[in-house]
Amino acid sequence: MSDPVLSLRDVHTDIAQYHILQGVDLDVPRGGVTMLLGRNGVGKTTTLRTIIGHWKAKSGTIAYNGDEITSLPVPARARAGIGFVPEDMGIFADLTVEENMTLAAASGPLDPQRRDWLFTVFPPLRTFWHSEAGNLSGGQKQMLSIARAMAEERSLYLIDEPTKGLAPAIISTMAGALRELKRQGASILLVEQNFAVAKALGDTAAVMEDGRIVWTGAMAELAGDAELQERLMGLSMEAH
Amino acid sequence: EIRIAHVYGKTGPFEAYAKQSHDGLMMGLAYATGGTMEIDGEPIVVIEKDTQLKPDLGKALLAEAYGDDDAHIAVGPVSSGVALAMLPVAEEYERVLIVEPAVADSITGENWNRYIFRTGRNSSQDAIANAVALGGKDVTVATLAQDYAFGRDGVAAFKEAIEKTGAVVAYEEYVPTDTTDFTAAAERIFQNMADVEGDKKLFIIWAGGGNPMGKINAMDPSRFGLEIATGGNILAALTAYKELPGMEGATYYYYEIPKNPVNDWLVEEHMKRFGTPPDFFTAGGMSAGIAVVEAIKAAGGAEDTEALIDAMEGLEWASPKGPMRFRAEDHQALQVMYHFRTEVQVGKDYGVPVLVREIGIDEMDIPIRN
Amino acid sequence: MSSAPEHKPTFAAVSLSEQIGTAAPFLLIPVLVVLGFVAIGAPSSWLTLTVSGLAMGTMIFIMASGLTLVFGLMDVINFGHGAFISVGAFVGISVLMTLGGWTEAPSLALNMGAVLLAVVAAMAVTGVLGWGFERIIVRPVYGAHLKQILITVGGLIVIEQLIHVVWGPEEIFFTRPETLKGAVTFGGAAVEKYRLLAVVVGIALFVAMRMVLRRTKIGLIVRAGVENGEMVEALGYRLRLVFIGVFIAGSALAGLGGVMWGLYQEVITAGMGEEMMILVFIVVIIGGLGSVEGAFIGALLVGLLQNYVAFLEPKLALVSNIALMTAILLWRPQGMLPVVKAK
Amino acid sequence: MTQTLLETDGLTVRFGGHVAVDGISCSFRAGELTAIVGPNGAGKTTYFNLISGQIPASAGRVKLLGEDITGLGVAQRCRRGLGRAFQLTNLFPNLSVLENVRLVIQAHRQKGFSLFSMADSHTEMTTAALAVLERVRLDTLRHNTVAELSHGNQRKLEVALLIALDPMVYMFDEPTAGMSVDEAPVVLDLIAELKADRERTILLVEHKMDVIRSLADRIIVLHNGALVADGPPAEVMASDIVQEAYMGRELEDV
Amino acid sequence: MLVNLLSGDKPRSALLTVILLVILVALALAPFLFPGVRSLETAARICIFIVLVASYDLLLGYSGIVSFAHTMFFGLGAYGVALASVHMGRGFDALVVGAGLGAIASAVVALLIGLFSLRVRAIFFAMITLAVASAVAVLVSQFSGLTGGEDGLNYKVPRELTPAFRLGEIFGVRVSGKTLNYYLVFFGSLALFLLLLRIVNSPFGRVLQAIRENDFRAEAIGYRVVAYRTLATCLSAAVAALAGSLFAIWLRYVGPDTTLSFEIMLDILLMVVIGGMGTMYGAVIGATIFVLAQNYLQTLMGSASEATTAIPLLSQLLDPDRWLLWLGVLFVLSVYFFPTGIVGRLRAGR
Ligand SMILES: Nc1ncnc2c1ncn2[C@@H]1O[C@H](COP(=O)(O)OP(=O)(O)OP(=O)(O)O)[C@@H](O)[C@H]1O
Ligand SMILES: Nc1ncnc2c1ncn2[C@@H]1O[C@H](COP(=O)(O)OP(=O)(O)OP(=O)(O)O)[C@@H](O)[C@H]1O
Ligand SMILES: CC(C)C[C@H](N)C(=O)O
Ligand SMILES: [Mg+2]
Ligand SMILES: [Mg+2]
Repeated sequence: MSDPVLSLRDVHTDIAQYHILQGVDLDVPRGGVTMLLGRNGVGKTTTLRTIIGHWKAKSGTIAYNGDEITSLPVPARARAGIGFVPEDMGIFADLTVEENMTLAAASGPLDPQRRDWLFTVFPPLRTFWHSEAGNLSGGQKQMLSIARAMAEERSLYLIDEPTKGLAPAIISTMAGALRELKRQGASILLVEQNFAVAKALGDTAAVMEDGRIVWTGAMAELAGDAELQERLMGLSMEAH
Repeated sequence: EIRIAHVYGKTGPFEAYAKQSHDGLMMGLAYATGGTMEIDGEPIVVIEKDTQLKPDLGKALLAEAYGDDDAHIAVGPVSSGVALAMLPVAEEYERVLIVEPAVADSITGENWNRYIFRTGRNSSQDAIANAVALGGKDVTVATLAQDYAFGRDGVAAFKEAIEKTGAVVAYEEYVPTDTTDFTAAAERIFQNMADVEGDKKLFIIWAGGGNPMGKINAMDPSRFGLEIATGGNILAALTAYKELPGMEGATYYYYEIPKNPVNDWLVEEHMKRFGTPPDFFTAGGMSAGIAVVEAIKAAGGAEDTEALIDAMEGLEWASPKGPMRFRAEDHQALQVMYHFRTEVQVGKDYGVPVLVREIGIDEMDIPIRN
Repeated sequence: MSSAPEHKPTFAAVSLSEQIGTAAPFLLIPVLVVLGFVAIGAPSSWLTLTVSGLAMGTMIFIMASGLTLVFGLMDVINFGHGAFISVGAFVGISVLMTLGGWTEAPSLALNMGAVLLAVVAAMAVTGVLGWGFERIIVRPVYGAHLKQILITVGGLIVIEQLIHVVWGPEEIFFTRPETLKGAVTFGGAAVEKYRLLAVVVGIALFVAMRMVLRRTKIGLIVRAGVENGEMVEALGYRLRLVFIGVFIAGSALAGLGGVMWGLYQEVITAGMGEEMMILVFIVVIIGGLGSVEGAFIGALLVGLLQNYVAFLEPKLALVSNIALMTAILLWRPQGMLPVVKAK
Repeated sequence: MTQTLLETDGLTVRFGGHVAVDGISCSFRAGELTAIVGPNGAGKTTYFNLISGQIPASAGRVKLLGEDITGLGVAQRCRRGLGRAFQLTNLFPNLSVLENVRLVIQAHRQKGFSLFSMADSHTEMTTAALAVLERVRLDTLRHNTVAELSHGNQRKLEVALLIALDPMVYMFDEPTAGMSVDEAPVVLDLIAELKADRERTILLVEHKMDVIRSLADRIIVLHNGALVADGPPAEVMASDIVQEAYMGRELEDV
Repeated sequence: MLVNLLSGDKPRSALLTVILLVILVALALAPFLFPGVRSLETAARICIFIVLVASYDLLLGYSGIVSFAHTMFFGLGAYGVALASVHMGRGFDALVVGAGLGAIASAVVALLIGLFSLRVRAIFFAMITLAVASAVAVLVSQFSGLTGGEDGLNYKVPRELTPAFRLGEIFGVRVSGKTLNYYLVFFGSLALFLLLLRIVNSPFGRVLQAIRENDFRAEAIGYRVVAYRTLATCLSAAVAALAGSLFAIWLRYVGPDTTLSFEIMLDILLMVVIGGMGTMYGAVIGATIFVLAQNYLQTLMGSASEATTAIPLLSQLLDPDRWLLWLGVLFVLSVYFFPTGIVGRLRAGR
């Protein structure tokens, strides 16, 4: 595979007085799905927020398509082609679904074809196109948040726990959508707790522990090695 | 030394008036002491205090002036509300307070105490003077005033006085103090005055911001043969009078009207010091200044308050408005007022109040209300 | 590529009352006008009161328009708006006074030219002032209403005092340009000429603002930004620029309002804007935050009601606006046509 | 036949024209854990909202211990024994983890209106709160403010508050969403313990099939606001409606 | 014991403790430390405003309710005493009755307003309180027969509380009724303050904080939010009224500008923020600093502009008549440098 689309080198991030990221090294290969895994509170979300720029990295470098973006303002990173699905979904509750999507298409009007494609992936968006996003169900909000990131062609997607609160049927269609993006050449960095999804989607995986990446490799390798999972994530396939 | 405290609202909405009043006071002291600022060798010290137009602060400051600074006489303030709060302090400290230019009747009325004197005119003097100026047989008047105590008292006094002249007050309109749109008021007045016969006037009593004259005039009251009338005001405000040439009323002071040495000196000196003619409240300040000096001279010193009071009751002195007299009953200074008509004059960007006639002290019987 | 299973939530018909409810605010004005006619009787008086009431309404709208952006959309409780109104008036009137030749000439063209120059100057100055205000005063307090109130009141006081320093403490009296003096009389009604100018300006402004907010994403960006700025930036928008821009626009509009109001009053004081603030807030609130239409209707309501009430029962004029606000908030706790939800 | 604790009868709500919950009649018995499943937007959370009173019903009734509580407000219902944990975490962000739980205990013991005693002098409440935190393994974080917690830990606190409330009817809305696979069991074991107490009844909204299999005595299925299936897990899981509308295809064969 | 008096709410900062002690001692011995008329006025004012501000903080800082009607309650208390003294005649009974009725009236009005918070959002609630307050101001000026209108009311308090009542000397300071009056104010304020301190640290106080944080969830765990909010509003209104009564007893004058004006409302707001929202001690510090500034800023500036007469514009800006300018600057700076208030600063900087 060619050079990574995104690479973090020894990234440290503080939140308030806490030292959260303690030297993260991470490569996201171009055109692949990279799973970012780990227990609760190890720093996955913080990593994503540092990449998009919501937290500023205290030290270390973040390179995107070979250019350093460590000190770019957030909008600049977004316009460089990074799409972001935050953990809390970050939907605009007071705006309608339509308005949320209109905003999501930052570089012009929303392309009708793309919109219809998103409708087939997340049907409720069509049904509730004109209703207030704040009134959507938990899962529907999650869908909107993902759809928003997909509203325009992006070359890198940062997605934080997209499947939480989604019904199995939607999960599988969403998985399909992500594969579709990948097919179009996009790269994806995906935080996921649902191991089945991770296994089905991930090409490569990185596992975090206490603000560091403690293991990287092929997803298949991790999926195949129960004892490794046990050690890294206190998880054994048997239980699930 | 003789300590005079000037306790007045230097800052706040009345800042402009306050400045005039203070300049006047200083010039009055200067004039009455022949520029020496000394009375029988005793130097005069003027202590300034800013009430910020807050009654509680005024109270504290006057107490401070009498108590801490040991002032013999205090002068001020600008606002009636502050003045009323201050009155009891004078009584407590048994020192004289000369009220200038606060106008509320109750200062020399129910809230008065024997330590209170007032050189400024009170509202009834204003109202009555206007009544005398406007009144007469088969004159019908409508009034417009702000809907609070000050406005209503003014109209009451005006009505009482003008009815003595044979005129009738056919209609009274009161509007909220902060009114900016006078359409409704005008309409009501027009409706009520439209089919009145004879000589019709609309008398306006207005304090503070807003400018009812201009707005009502713009609605062309002449359609109903209605003439606008009102009292005098500071020079700046006379700009609005320019639109109403020929308007009549009674004013307290306009620098070109009084003809006497004191006023001549005031105008000349003011021009010299500030390059502008003296204004409405400058004259008042000066009257107070002169009164202070005359009183102290007459009492032979400022130490003994009782002596001061005796000397001041009935004291008569020469002010920019000619002779003034503290009447013994309520310590209100009686003074002439001026019946004027506005004229547009070249080189003046305001409507000039030109003297029609001087209204003598005994033409106005100002009720004693204490 | 798969698609999700069927999803058809059940929909019942929306009741008629709900449909009427949405239209109600737009009906208020005509209803009020008719009620006015019934209550007042005398047609000429009714005409005078109605026309000048609506005119007063548009003047209030001009002053409120800026606040619908800053308070309505950006959710900033900006008492500085009052100061901008005053500054606008002082700058504008000063310009007019230096153009004495133009204003005293009985030529509509010259007079309008002078007024136009005054407006431009005022909006320029207040716009710049707004820019500085946003940087220094408002930026640290986005989202914190209380601090907004305090810090902007601080700014208000400072600016007012600076007006004192520059223009002196006296109120400045002046007279309108020649052709704007006096009234036009028709059918026994007399309406100040100047009010007609105000109507024209107000309506033009209303249409322009509506266009901008409809045709661009600015409104959306601001609303979304207030709710979740991080996310708006993550979508690629330079939120700061948008906020600054909108704030400047709001301030400039305050300047415009100041000139118009000053010309109406024919006397200006440093406190004139502050005195209007409560009224202006009321207008924005009853209109519904962020809604230009709402603010416009609200302003007209205030103007009309003031005149009618003052004519019918002056005592009540003391509280008519307060009553109006309370009534409307009891009827619609979010205001008539809310665009933004109140916090 | 154990006693019925909670009962809904033709419970319905409309938003504008949209019927989000469509005449659901259902009763829940003590000692029973009922899983509520259904596609996103089926009306599960809204059904909870109607039961706990967050949203007023357009039609239908809610009965607790046979008593009609439809007219009561949220707080009153809560005091009568309806406990609710939220799908989207909903806590007191700037208070400490301990204070969050302590407040619930204080509410449960109705101490809210004591004006002149010192809160800290009520040590018994603090100890009770600590006990609850230990059960969800958050005692180590008790002095952190909630805003400082990671998402997963906030989910655990959400559960802790419900347990501290000690209600008759527990309503869990996707308690393990976003919880890591080693943390989830902690919560699930807790729920199992609660179940052991035969006095209570538990309503559980969950999308994770394995969780449902391991805990549920009964499953009800909502679809487009209506109750479309009700019965023992195996049976319901097998039904077409669930396979079609809910499960969709299994991930692997996408 | 002491801890109990403070309801276990310790200053939690050495420096803060020292400052508070200094203020306490200074106020307790004011008549003897600063015998001047003016300084005693200032001291009394500080005492009263500490209570007023603290009562407002109960609403704002602890309950997150923003009301602009607080001066109205302050006024109700003041007018209560004034009217009682006018109509019942000079006497302690008048003071007690006036204060009592004032407090009750305030609580009732607060109850009515409180019910609004049911319907409208916080920010509109603030605007409605603003409207109600201004309506009351209008009424006061309308019923001038009763209230004295703009001019306000002068009245007499018992002779024992006036300077005329002489009691000889202590440490060379003349002790008079005024001194007694001051101590009435001082101890009255102290008691009210400690009461508030207790309330905010009671279980009730904790609930208020919970509601401020997340009223939706507070309701969901069984607290009837409206009931708590309303009670908080009533309590704070009643205390504000009592502060007003003390003020009236001290001033022997009430008028709209002294008790009802929006200016004072803003001053209160600023004092809360300077001191630090949601901490009663903030009220103490905020009120002290602000009242001192208000009373001595002008004097200070006077000398400052003397010193700078050379520099034209600056001396113009420092002219005592421009004191408001600097007050405005104070507003701005206090928000800048004390985002969490002085108390917040001190506690953080431990
Ligand atoms: N705003 C904050 N202030 C202080 N600490 C924080 C804040 N946000 C997160 N943290 C801490 O940073 C660490 C990492 O948090 P993060 O949200 O990145 O974890 P995570 O891996 O996303 O966990 P989860 O799987 O639960 O989402 C956690 O220990 C958390 O307590
Ligand atoms: N306050 C509201 N106003 C309008 N529509 C609403 C409101 N609340 C919920 N809805 C609609 O009702 C439907 C049911 O929502 P609900 O949250 O109950 O779904 P759910 O079953 O919990 O879904 P999920 O599994 O995604 O949480 C959704 O389509 C939602 O859009
Ligand atoms: C009136 C506003 C200050 C209230 C606002 N919602 C706040 O809580 O800050
Ligand atoms: Mg996370
Ligand atoms: Mg749900």
